[in-house]
Amino acid sequence: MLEDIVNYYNYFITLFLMSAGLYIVVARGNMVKKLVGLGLFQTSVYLLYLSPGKILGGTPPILGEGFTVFANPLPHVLILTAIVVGVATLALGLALVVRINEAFGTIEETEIFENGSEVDPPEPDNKAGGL
Amino acid sequence: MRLDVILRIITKLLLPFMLMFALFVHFHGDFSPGGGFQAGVIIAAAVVFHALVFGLYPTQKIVPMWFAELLMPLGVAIYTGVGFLTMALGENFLGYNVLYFDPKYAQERGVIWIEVGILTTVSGTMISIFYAFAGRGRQK
Amino acid sequence: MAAGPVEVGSFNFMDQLPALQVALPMFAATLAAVVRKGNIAWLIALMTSLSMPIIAVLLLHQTFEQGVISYEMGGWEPPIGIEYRVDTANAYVLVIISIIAAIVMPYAKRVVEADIPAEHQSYYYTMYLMCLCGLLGITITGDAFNAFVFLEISSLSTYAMIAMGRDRRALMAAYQYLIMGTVGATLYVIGVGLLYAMTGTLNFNDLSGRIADLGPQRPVLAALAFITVGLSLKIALFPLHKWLPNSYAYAPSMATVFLAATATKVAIYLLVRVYFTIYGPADIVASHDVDTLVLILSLAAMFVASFVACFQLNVERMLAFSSVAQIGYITLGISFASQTGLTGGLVHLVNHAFMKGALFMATGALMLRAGSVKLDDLAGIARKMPITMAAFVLAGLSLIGVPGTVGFVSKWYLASASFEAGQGWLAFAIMLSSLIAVIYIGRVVEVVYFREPSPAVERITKEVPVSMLLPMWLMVVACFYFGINADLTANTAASAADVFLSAIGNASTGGE
Amino acid sequence: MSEALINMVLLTLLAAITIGVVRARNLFGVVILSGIYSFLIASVMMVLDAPDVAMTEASVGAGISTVLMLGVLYLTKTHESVPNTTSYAPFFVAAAVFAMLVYGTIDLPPFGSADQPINTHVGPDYLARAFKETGIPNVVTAVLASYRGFDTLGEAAVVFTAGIGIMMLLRRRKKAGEDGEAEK
Repeated sequence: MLEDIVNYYNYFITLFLMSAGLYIVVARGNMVKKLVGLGLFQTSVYLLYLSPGKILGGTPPILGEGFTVFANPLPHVLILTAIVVGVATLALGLALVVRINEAFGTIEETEIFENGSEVDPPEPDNKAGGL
Repeated sequence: MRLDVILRIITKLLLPFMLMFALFVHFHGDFSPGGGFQAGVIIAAAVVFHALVFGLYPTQKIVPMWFAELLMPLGVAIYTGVGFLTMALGENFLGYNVLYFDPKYAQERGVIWIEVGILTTVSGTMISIFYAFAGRGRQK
Repeated sequence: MAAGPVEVGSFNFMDQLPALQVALPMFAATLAAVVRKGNIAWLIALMTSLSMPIIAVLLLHQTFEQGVISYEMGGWEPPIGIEYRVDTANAYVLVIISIIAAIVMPYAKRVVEADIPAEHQSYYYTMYLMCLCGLLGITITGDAFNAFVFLEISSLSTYAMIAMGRDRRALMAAYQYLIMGTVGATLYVIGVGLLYAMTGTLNFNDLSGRIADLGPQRPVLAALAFITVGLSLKIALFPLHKWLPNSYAYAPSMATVFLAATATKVAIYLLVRVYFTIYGPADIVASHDVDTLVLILSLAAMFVASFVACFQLNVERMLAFSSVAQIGYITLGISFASQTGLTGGLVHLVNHAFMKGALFMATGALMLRAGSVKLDDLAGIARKMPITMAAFVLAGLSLIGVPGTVGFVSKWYLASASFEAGQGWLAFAIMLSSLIAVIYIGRVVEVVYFREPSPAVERITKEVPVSMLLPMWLMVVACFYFGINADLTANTAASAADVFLSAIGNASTGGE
Repeated sequence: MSEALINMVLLTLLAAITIGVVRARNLFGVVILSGIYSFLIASVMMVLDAPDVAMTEASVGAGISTVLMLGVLYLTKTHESVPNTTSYAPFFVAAAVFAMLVYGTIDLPPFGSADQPINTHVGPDYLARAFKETGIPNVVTAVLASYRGFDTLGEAAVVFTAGIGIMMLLRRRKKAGEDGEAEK
């Protein structure tokens, strides 16, 4: 039992993070919060890839004298790419949020949809959000 | 922002070391963790740091917007350029082995150049993004 | 070529085609980003787009001559390195995308000038080229993770292109697409990650063999579920299509034309590749009723989305819902997993690209002259823009599936496949949903031809320029040419279907 | 065993932070928590013997992302409004995905073992070949830049695409001083 927990704890937490991230994305209407949730969702995937590559008692895959057991380098490479993709998406999303805030005066999805998306809305007022 | 002499001096002292660290991370990436991407981020961080202490416009005097924007395509162009070069020399796309008569050194040569490409694109993009967000202003 | 001392050889154009197909648009994009002049950027994009079909057709020809082409990126043999694997199936999709790109580019100049501020035009063409590069990259690659990277390249550029729409709702459309698209891509990566953890490889071909050895273990099945849902978000398969109507309706005209004709097709291709090439040998898709699920969703898409299309006030939104319905036809054909069905689905990929391309080009022209594509604002516009509206009507007939058009060819294959599968009622369903298309196309025709023009429409003085009419009519002519003489498209689609079906395991006969 | 223990402690902290992120309504707090989350996950990556990834995650996740999000909060607002209606649909979506994931991962090979497929098929080939063929002792760099160099080109292209997209969305050319050429 204890061994099972140790063996699958990584995956279990990964799954929890994934679901939590997805929950934020689906449930929350605030656009910045949604992007944070999306970040959580993407970040949890990194663990899914990295966990199987780890060998207990191993070292990072940098060859050198005296080491024989190395972690698998391929997941690291894939996740490096995934991190970059993640931050690129986040940055683009945030840029969109800034523009949406300027155009609609809010970053809450519900407030935008209450105005109705089929009716042509009035000119935007660029009120600065309160701190 | 008037009385922060210490901050300004320390920033000026720190910046060269930041840039040097970036170069270390870049060129030592073959032997230790790091590489073009991380170095690019550090360079961008140095510029952002400068902008935070001295203000956006003084920084843009040193690293102008158009320059940062130019770096973005330049890096990808360097990277694909290496690919086209190896292609022209008879290997497949990004097959570095033809860059030198000894494949081992040829590989290192190719890796260095594409890492330069990544560094260029990443630092250019990060600086541009920072400028774009910072230049937006709270009110229209 | 593995590692080892390599002699400096010479450049062989024919061998390097797969890499050029993707690397050229990427390099062109960097050039377009540097020049900062809209006209020059357009010229670069045009040249690149015109060269793409040449490469794609040469590749298709090569696959006919010598079978599968394996191109080793960086000279590393798969699965150590990334492999570009071109067979008739993906060469066929490459040809579709690049031909559409080549037709769209001449059209693009005028609409981009109207839609995009001058200082952003060069960057806009950069985004277009990156999108093209991403779509081609997904299609040509033989590596599951590489496909994800290029999926993100095409997605990010798509979000940026959509957000540049004149209407501020374009921003919201882009944001929602960004959220749903990223969730979709991440689900795909989760699926690939599970497969990777089970097999240790990312190469499609290698995966296929190793999954056949593993059989239907639970992580493999879960991976199938994640990849299906993730790619369905990208495909806009009903009911995951929520991002599509707004994105198409509010995006700049050029983006709408290009994306409607290509983007979802590539995601469909990737899904088919996963179903048949990766999961085919293990015969997991059919034995776990995934095909039945796809069939039900396709039917739902065909009816619900067509029905919703009838109530749209905005013509572009209407066509977008129609796209969701048409995607249903394609996935319906795929769900049969039979020679005829898959041919029908694949031939509808190209047919739908031509007719939707023509229709959206026509609405783009309306947008340029009338400034709106709301049905009420278009009353009587056929009197002012007869050539554009004629193209719209003819492409609309093709959408309905009138005999002699490409729409009919697709539906003929799909109906035959339903009879072959012993489910004749599906043929009836296909016909019924085509009748709904008559309603929504008919509504537009009624308004633009038979109503009195409004004062705003009266002010329109001339047709759109020839540079826009010519590509539009080229698409329309294609709709009819390949409708009457379907040999070229249907035979190629049939060979592509053969490629996919040849991977299916002989453990059972698969499908229904 | 101590490795596994540190790993588990860090992961538990990670889960706790995540609950905080889900519950917090103050966006400033959310952003700071997500920064902490990134640092924690970078630590987990260190334990998982992935220093390259940890370094990148720390600089990107805790650095760039946090700075950008704080910048956006400055430009917009810092508090999330509470919805009037509560819906259970999102919860079911998340629960369904969780169930599917549990189903999918429960048969995965156990953590840390050397004999699972990914440590026997392609991965060890890189470890065996990289230094011989490329002369680069950091195998991650060798794979990143050479064996899978094309993915990295794609990665650079993603950064480039996002950068150009953001420029298109946010840049104002007209403003004096923003553009070196336009000055004066």
